[in-house]
Amino acid sequence: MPAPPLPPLIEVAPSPHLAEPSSTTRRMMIDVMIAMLPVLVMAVLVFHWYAVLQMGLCVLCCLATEAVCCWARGKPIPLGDYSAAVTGVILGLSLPWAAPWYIGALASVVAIGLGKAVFGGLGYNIFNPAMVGRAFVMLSFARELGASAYVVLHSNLEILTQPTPLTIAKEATRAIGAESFWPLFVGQVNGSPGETSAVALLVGGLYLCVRRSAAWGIPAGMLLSGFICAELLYAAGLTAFPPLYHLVTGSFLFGAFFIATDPVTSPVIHRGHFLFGTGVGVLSILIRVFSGYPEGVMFAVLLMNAAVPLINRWTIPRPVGGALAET
Amino acid sequence: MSVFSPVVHRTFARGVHPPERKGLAENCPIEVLPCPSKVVIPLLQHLGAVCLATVKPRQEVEMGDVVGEATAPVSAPVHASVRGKVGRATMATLPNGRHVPAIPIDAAEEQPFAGDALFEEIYGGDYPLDGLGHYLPQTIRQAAREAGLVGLGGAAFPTHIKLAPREQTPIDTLLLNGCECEPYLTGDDQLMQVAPRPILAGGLLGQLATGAQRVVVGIEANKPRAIRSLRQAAEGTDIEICVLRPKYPQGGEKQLIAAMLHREIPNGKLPLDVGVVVLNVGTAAALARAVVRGRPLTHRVVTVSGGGIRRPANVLAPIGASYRQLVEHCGGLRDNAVRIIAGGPMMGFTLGTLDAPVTKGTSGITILSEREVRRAGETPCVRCGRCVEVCPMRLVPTKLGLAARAGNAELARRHHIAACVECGCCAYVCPAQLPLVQLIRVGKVLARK
Amino acid sequence: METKAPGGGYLRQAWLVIFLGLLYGGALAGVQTSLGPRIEQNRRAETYRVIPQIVPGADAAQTTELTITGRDGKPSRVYRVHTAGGQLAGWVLPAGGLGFADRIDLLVGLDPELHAITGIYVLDQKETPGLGNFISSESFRERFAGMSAGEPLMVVKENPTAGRNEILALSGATISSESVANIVNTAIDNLREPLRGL
Amino acid sequence: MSNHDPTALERLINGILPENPVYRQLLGMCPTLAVTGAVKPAMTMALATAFVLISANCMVSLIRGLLRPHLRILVFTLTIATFVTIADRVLAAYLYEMSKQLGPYVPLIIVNCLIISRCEICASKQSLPVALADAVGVSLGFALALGSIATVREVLGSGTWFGLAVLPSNWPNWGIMVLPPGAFLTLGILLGLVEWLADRRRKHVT
Amino acid sequence: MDTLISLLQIGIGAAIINNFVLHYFVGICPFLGVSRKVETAFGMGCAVTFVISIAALLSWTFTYFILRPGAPLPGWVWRVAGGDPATSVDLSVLSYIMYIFVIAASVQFVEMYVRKFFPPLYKSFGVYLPLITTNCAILFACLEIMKNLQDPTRLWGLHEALTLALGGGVGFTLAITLMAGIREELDMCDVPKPLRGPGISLLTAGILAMAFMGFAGVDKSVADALKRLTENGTPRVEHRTLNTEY
Ligand SMILES: Cc1cc2nc3c(=O)[nH]c(=O)nc-3n(C[C@H](O)[C@H](O)[C@H](O)COP(=O)(O)O)c2cc1C
Ligand SMILES: Cc1cc2nc3c(=O)[nH]c(=O)nc-3n(C[C@H](O)[C@H](O)[C@H](O)COP(=O)(O)O)c2cc1C
Ligand SMILES: Cc1cc2nc3c(=O)[nH]c(=O)nc-3n(C[C@H](O)[C@H](O)[C@H](O)COP(=O)(O)O)c2cc1C
Ligand SMILES: Cc1cc2nc3c(=O)[nH]c(=O)nc-3n(C[C@H](O)[C@H](O)[C@H](O)CO)c2cc1C
Ligand code: SF4
Ligand code: SF4
Ligand code: SF4
Ligand code: SF4
Ligand code: FES
Repeated sequence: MPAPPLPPLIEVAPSPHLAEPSSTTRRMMIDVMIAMLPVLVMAVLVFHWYAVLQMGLCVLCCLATEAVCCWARGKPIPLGDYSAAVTGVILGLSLPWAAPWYIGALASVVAIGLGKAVFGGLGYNIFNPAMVGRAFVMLSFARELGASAYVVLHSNLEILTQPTPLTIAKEATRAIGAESFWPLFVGQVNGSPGETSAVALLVGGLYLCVRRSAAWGIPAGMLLSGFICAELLYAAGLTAFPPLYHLVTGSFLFGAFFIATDPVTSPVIHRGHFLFGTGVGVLSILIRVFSGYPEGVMFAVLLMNAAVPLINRWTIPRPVGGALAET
Repeated sequence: MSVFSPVVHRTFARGVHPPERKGLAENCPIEVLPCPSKVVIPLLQHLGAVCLATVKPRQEVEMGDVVGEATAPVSAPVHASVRGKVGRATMATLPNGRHVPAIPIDAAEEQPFAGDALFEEIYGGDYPLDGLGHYLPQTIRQAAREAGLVGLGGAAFPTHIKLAPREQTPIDTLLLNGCECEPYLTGDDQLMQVAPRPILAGGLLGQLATGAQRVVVGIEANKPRAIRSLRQAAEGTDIEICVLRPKYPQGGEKQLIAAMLHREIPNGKLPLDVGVVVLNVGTAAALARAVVRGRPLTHRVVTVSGGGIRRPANVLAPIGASYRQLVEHCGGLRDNAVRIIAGGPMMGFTLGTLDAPVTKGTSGITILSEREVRRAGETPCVRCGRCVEVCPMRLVPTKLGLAARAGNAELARRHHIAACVECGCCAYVCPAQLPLVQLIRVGKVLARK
Repeated sequence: METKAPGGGYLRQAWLVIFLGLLYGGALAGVQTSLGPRIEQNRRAETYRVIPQIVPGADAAQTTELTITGRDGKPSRVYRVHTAGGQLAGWVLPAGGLGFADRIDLLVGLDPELHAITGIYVLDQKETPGLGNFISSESFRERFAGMSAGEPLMVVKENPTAGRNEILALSGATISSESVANIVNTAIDNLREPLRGL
Repeated sequence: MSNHDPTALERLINGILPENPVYRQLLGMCPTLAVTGAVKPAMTMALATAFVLISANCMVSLIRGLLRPHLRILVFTLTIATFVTIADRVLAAYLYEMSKQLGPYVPLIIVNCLIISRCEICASKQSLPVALADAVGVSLGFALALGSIATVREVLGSGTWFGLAVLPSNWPNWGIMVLPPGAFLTLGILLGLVEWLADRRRKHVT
Repeated sequence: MDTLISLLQIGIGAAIINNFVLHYFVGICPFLGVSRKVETAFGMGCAVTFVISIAALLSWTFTYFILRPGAPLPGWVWRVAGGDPATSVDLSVLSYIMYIFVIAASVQFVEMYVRKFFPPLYKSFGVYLPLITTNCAILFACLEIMKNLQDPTRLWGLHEALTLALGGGVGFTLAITLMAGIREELDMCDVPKPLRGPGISLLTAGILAMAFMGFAGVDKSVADALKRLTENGTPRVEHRTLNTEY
């Protein structure tokens, strides 16, 4: 009796045979873009079309670089996972809108090329690609990206004629009063387009955490440690900004929710998330207050990225039932 | 659902909630497979040593006759599951890919039991829950051993070894595992509904054999009928019924013990070492049958379910019946069937054929259709940590996978690869679709060197 | 390969080392005696060459080097410079301190009465190219000439007020600018009293 | 590979490309990174290193018959340190600006593993002409490496080459290239490039 | 107090801002060669820190008393030998040779001492000691100390020399340990073939160097801040005006 043939599609595969349908890399990236929407809306409200221009350029350049790098290595071109697009968005929103075009373009090429492709592409990079790109141009074109780059004296957009809050903090001779908190919170100040509106960042960031596309331990650790650190420095009279101001100015919130949370370049274990966030928070504030640069988030993220392998090592959890005794 | 229910049931930490899809076979009462014309009885159906064949070709055997005897302490005899004539010894391929010697038996026309009578023979009979006290521990173990009893929950570990007393660590609790947390599988659920008394009797006998003070049945809240039936049957006995919040892999003994007793089994140790013995409910029923009625393990309930089968069902099948017979009994495969799985979809092995025999450890056959499996291509790990969040053993699966890929045994050991129970939670949630369990299996071999 | 008895080998080695030591020692002594003065002169010329630029009317040849002890208790080198005619033209103070990136070394020129700064010169700096490194530029150095040496310099970002000792910062390099001003302030502060005494 | 001792010509040629000290052997990385912000200091450094390497190689080759293992390294070090001091003084006397700019990196030639490795591998075993050829070859290779890295860094970072403007004046200088990270990045990328070319040639041959 | 602050400034500067590896490019060989595993890298870092401190102690002593222009010892010998007291004796031409021997001797000494008195310590990093003899980070520390002794306006004391050495060693350990952590990870990355090994390590070091540049100026402002706090307790007294009010 010959056995009837099996249906043609029968396949052999390792268990498990089910997978959580909503859990894909691409979905995580789309979540970031969704979370970015309020930020983008505020950016457009504050900076008008300037906000979008820089970002669009960065996204295009990032996608192009990603395609070229993958093509050169003979890999499939993975633009569909949107990770390069996310890098472009974050990079574009963290550069001053007025930076010349070649800065955005170079930053994008460096971000994807040096920040990502040389390590093997998506998932392998050690450092946050967008921050690698940003640091590269920041150190290259200090003049075009320094404090003065944000100020356009004769702009018809009034906000652009003012110095950024961080410049003011750095140079203030007296503590800054409470009356100016509201514009900082809403975002009616000068700065990089992505970072000005604390409220939009909070909304987007919470969405990311709730969706579990970002590990909540990172922003939690960062906000907590940043607050404590800023409080100590404020109490010692070393900074003009009260702690809460530090948290809502500059790229602190942007960093806490969108940059430090890049899963690839942050630890994998919850305790590690918290440690990592704490490190970024403390370093950001220290660099902000003590170094020659007005903002420290970018450097802090890169520094802590370098420490991630060590953090992952130190935070290996004790398995249920304890470690297997060496035999 | 449990969020709104008034009682917050116990459960273990982490784990996942895969779609249960139990509805397919949940309401199908156990049906009896018509006696197949031929069964192939593997001589190794358990964890341990291969049995030695005790029958010769052309020999006539009765249902229940020994066809292979245990030659080592950790082993269990196998019995003929039908009446018939022994054929020439062959090799059978078990679902896990192992080739083992097997005894084929051509079933006789006339079988001693068929249909309801067979069901009655296997799960019927009277089990006086208050009249078991006279069985001696040795008697119980001896009966379990002779009946070829092994765990029916999947691991197929010889039961008499589990019931052996231990001097250093006295057993205080006997757990009956009625979780059946794997999606699709409903065999234990049905069994608890229709045969609560053998199950409870098995529990009491296990208690006698191990000297445990308590017998507790662990059962997930998504099986209300089974809970009701067990509660009723347990009235008047000391057996406790503990309802658990459904979550995968609750049925894993480490998780079950954590959920019910808040005890952690040290890695590399057994439940015995924390004073617990865990028996699957089916095993308990078979134990009662072996002790009280002296019958060997010849049949078991197999769930045949999934979107790729025409008529999902819970089938009482003789050991050695081929998958093909069960599938055909259930209407055959649908055209969109893509995976034939021995066991449930989370831990089961896929088969490339239907010519495998049902063994003592076969809890189900899951046939998945195109729609049910997601076969998105694998992408690189994005270190999102989701696998870490769900691992019930609190491991770091992504590192285990990486270590295996890179052949880095030291890294694998540093991350306690040996503690992995291969439950598949990590791979289930992984957005990159990494075959983590497969990698971990490779890594375990690597790390042992 | 050598097949000598070990004892002889060691002896020969010892002689070899001693011989080489003498040879190299001699070579170094020769190099030092022949080049030493020239190096010293280079070192001096580095300062002297720029003296006319920062003290108007000075003649580098008419310079004397003094070592005095400043308020910080450490010895400091200063230069007394004269015109070609031999009149006191002013003072030059070497000064140094941290800038944005690394050490900045300067020369500060003062008028004979120590009332005004006559000019500064940046000997060494590693500030960011394109930003901080403009502290070496003529246009930045000019901002110091004529400032009062009696009170500290201030750095402002725009519209320096004449007569208030304010230096206009380099745009985008406020920190480097401030560092230079601070170094100048500290050096003058450190040496004003001892110089008065000379 | 043949197992005879390499001849003078082979040593000379090998040192330049096939066994380039920087790109192929990763020796002398510190000066390679530190002084390549511009071509001028890089070439000065290459010259100083060449002087030390040639002198030391010759010296060691001359006395090679007298050397015993346990004193060998001592003698090498003594020799190298002496020639480095001479080079340092000569630079300070005749190229004072450059000497200041190179700072500690001239004395650091003493511990440059490139030199001691040549003394060890070649000069202590082979005759004077071979040792000389080897030193010249390796020096050329080193100069080539320093020159190439410095060229990339100076052109991108300052828009000049050897101090001469080579890029249009509106070229935005990449400041980072003359800063420390630029050194690591340039060398990393050039190393990759050289490796890639070598790989392609290897494939081509087979 | 001022001394402590200036020591802090030197220490911070040497450890993170002018990091030996990432800023001055010394000790690149061990940085690339001994950074495969975190444990070994950390051991190497400790060994270097140890040796660098001993070498700094010795070379400061030699330089201060013998090798710097105007050093007391040769001057005394010169006068005793009847030389003209007006001509100063400058032995600095011998510095480099001296340092090299000082380093070789320190390594030998440290090795012997540690082996004898701290066997567990020896077990954990003794193997790295011989590797260090030719490490330029140590010579570099000696040269820095020399530079600051030759300039009479700086004339470092022993405490300053030791702080530099310790700071440099700690910075080296930090850099090499971070690098080792990253390289363990890189072994599992899909790095393009030509870049595997030294290429990707250098690129990583480049990014690390970019990150460390964020600390530029921290030593100065921390020292300034501490000075302000300790001097008059009135924070944020600055001699600058701001025309923009917020
Ligand atoms: C992610 C991110 C990182 C940043 N890092 C820096 C930085 O390192 N240095 C800096 O000056 N500005 C940085 N900025 C921009 C600052 O947040 C701020 O907009 C800018 O410093 C304006 O302040 P300023 O005028 O004082 O320079 C960053 C912005 C973003 C979004
Ligand atoms: C991840 C995992 C899931 C399991 N799920 C079940 C289950 O749902 N039901 C069950 O009876 N046994 C399950 N088992 C097997 C149990 O761990 C245990 O072996 C069994 O309950 C012991 O009883 P037995 O010897 O009678 O089979 C599972 C094992 C693992 C590792
Ligand atoms: C890469 C980079 C290098 C810098 N280098 C210097 C520098 O050398 N000197 C300096 O004063 N400021 C430098 N800055 C700018 C400072 O961070 C700070 O923004 C500036 O001093 C503020 O001065 P401003 O208000 O005049 O713009 C640099 C900034 C960047 C991003
Ligand atoms: C929550 C989240 C945050 C991310 N943040 C960044 C980021 O800051 N910079 C970036 O280049 N990519 C970011 N990505 C995209 C992606 O993870 C990143 O490009 C990888 O590092 C590429 O391997 C983010 C992705 C997610 C899900
Ligand atoms: S869930 Fe998958 S992608 Fe995420 S960390 Fe684990 S293995 Fe990597
Ligand atoms: S690592 Fe092992 S125990 Fe943990 S979730 Fe994965 S398969 Fe389960
Ligand atoms: S010996 Fe020193 S200078 Fe030479 S490459 Fe190695 S670490 Fe750098
Ligand atoms: S100097 Fe030392 S550490 Fe550097 S390459 Fe040579 S032997 Fe290795
Ligand atoms: S079916 Fe639930 S654990 Fe096995």
